[in-house]
Amino acid sequence: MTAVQAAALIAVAIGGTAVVATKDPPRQALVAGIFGFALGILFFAFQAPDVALSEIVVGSVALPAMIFVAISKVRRQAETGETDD
Amino acid sequence: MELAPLAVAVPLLAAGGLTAAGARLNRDAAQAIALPAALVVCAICVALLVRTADGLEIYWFGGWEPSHGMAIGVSFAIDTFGAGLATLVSLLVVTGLVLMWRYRETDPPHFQVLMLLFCAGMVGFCLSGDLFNMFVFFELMSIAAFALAGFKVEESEAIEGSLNFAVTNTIGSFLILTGIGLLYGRTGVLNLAQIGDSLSHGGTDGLVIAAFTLLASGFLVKAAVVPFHFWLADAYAVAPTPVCLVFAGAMSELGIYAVGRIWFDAFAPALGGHADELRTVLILAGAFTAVVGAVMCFCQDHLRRLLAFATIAYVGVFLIGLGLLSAEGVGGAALYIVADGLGKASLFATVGILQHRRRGLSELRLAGKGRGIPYTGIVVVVGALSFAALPPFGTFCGKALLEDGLIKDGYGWAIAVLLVTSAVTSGAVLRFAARVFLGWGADDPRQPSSADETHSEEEGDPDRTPAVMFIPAAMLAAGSLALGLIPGMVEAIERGAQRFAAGTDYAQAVLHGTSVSSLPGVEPYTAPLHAYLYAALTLALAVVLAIAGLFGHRLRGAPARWLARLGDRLLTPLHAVHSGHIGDYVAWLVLGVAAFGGAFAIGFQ
Amino acid sequence: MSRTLRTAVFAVGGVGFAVLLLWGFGGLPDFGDFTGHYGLYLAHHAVPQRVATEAVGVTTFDYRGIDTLGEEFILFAAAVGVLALLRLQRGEEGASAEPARESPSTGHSETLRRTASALAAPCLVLGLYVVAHGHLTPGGGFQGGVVLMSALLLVFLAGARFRRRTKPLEAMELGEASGAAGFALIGLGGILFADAYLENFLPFGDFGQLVSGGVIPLDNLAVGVEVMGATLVVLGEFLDQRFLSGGDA
Amino acid sequence: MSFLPYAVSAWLFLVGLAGVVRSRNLIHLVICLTVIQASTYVLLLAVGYKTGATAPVYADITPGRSVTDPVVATLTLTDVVVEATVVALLLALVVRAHRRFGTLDPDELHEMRG
Repeated sequence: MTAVQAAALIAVAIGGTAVVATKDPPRQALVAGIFGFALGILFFAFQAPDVALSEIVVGSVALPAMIFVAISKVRRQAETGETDD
Repeated sequence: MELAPLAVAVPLLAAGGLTAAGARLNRDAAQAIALPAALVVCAICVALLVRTADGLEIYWFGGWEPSHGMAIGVSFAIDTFGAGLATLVSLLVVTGLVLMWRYRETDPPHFQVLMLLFCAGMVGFCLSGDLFNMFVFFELMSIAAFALAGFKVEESEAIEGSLNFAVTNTIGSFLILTGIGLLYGRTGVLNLAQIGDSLSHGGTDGLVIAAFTLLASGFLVKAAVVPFHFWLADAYAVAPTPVCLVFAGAMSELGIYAVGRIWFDAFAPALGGHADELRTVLILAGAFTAVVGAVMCFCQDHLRRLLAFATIAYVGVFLIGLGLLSAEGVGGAALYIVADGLGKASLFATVGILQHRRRGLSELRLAGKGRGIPYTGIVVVVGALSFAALPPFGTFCGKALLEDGLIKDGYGWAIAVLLVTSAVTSGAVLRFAARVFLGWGADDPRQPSSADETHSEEEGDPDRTPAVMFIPAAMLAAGSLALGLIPGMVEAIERGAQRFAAGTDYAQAVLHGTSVSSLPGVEPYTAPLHAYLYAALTLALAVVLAIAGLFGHRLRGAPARWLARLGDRLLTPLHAVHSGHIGDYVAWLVLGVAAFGGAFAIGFQ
Repeated sequence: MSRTLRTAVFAVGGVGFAVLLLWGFGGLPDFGDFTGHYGLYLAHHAVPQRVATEAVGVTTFDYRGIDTLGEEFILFAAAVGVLALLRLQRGEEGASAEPARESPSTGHSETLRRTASALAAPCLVLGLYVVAHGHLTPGGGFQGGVVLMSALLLVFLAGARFRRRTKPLEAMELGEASGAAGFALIGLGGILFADAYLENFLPFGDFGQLVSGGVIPLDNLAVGVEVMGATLVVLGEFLDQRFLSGGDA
Repeated sequence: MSFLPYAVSAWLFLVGLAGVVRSRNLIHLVICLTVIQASTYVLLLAVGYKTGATAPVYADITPGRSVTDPVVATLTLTDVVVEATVVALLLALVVRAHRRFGTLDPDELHEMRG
């Protein structure tokens, strides 16, 4: 195992723990983005560039974007007091 | 003709086409495309069933035939069971789409598109012979199912039910994927037959056991075996009727089928020596599931939850059948699955009719309100008798065969579980039929369940039962009856079971293109006398339970009070466990995986 | 169950589950010592058999094409599912909640709009490049599709306005559907012009060229269009079509 | 040392599960699911890695060289797509749940259900 791989693995383990430990969703989305990026680096180190690219576009672009828009939608609902009942 | 790939390509293409046409389609046009597509799938599955009567049909995608005994591409490896289950699935999807004709206007093509994708996922799952490919189709069916379960977005339970469904089942898929990772690390291959071949050269170590535990647990989450079952009642209680029909009739059973498939094709060559231990674990798990499901079923007031718990109970029965790992057990379970699937689907359809006509789902609140719709009541009673496995229902033949298998392998005690499960579920349905359609026991002082204010699902006049609702319900019930009357049915199923359980033969056919060897012939089957005796006993017990459920509250005196208190004490924790809290469900799921893992570890080492 | 009890149940199960996982993982070959024949076979035969330089792409779209077809339809199902689940909200909000929101483009500063429009074009080119070279270099329809989605999102961010009649969301749905169906149709071409579903039926071309690898570039294109459409549909749906409906929200 | 990738994979699975079980917010719960899914990526790719090998891209290497397994890469690619779709669908359900119940806390959600 190379040093890069070991470092990336440890970063991923810490990152995953941090994602779970972050309770506040907007901040968590940000941490999840960083976690996705760390995974991408790890996959480059594992010689899987296809997956690394995918993980970076999904994990650190599409996923946080989706979470942010969902959070903002929930906020808007809460502000305007829109509920179905 | 290349039929096998079309069984998935047709619904996928139809789904794509429907979405592309999009908002330009109204409901009728969307139905006019979706229904023929589903019918084509159904016809293809029937053709495959006929073609696989005496052997296997292997289809390699992309024309990648194996090279020197190594699978390069992905194959469909179709046997009688795979094709038969696919036929059941597509038949129920067709029925669901027919019911959809009366469904309230939603933005049209989406429901049909999801239904077609759901169908493609399930059919592909039944036919596939490659572990990862099975996972892909499993995910396709799951994703479509999550969306379909939440389709009635205007109802509050629908959201929570499908959320619980989605989270637990997603964790189930992660378990499967981890199992695949383990197997790939060991064998380096993904084709089921090849995995079996490769595993047989190694020993039984932690990796094999962990992989089997993870895969089996993942599939049993979908099958809803206790303690993975919590999501099922939540999801089935809220899904629209046409969807529920398919869920209850076929989706849960696919999980049981998958466990059998991976055992016989991939694991039996390596773990076959430990079949006895596996048998014990599966039969115990099945018996536990059956009892919990049956008891919970009897306690429900919400009609859909009642049927949902009946579904869980029967999953337990089927797991007992599969657990026998013999031609009788597996064959009996298979016949039982098909007959019971039709019967249950019919019952869900009748509940849909009640919802349409009387705007309610609570048995107590509906008491006596079904007097004006006697024909629906008759269908419900037929469904109850199918639960009771009375001759000549298909369920009777399946159960008789299963009982033979149990006696032969020394699990005679499990017959009592089968009997009680049938009697309790049948009693629950008889009770609901008598209360709703005859008005018996209408003076029950208990509080009706809260989840009763329901929007009508269907458009149209609530004073009339639309033909597109009643005819499918009646036909499904009739199908469950007819299945037991087809001559040669039991023998054909037994042959199919022998083929399903003959893993090495399968591997040779898949990897080397040899034609399968012919199996020993099956003697003509006649149900033994005791099977009739058990059936009579079941019916009697069911009637007693139904009467007790209807009029039990009128009993006075110390023994009655004592019984009521005992019942409460036993049932309160059971109810409390079914909390509806997603965190609880996941905690139980993890505990269940650990328990299965522990049991297999002790058994297989 | 109370929170404590739940945690306790999970703790017991979790310990057992951890032991199971580690026991299983202990049987895996040491990291770096994997000797799977199947992957090796595919890695060595992809180039001669399919005249493409990227073995992962060939595996994804040719050897195990049916998996990828299923995967595309999973994405498709999710997009349709999100549309279906959020559909009522669309109708309700159109009537009730409109005044509560400001118009989408007025909220953005001029700088943001400039940056977005400056980034959009390179992003678009990059996306197209990644899609087109899926059979030659890492990347392909999926990765490129997400980049293309970002490019279009930037175009909307930049404040592009549409004529009242244009409905970008519908166009996106059409895009995702035709992308997914396109892949399935290419597969059908295998039955019509070759022997099996998803079998290659085009000439392979020259090694390393943009047009090589048989149907794989076409598959990549279909997937790219599908992914772009599906992700935009999902994001647009969450945003109440704020960006996608452009000027006339 | 050679067990590290597998240990990380197991760790991610467990941490994610713990997050799901103890979550007080449905959006948080959904993101925890992505951590579990990351565990499967790490496992699959670690399984297919070979020491000293390069990615199976023949544009810049000579055909004879040792390469990593293309199959695990394909499997993980599918897996990544599945992740994105599951998250999208779950978030849609969460948004609906919030609209219906006005809360994202699973505890309050199930109290409302009674």
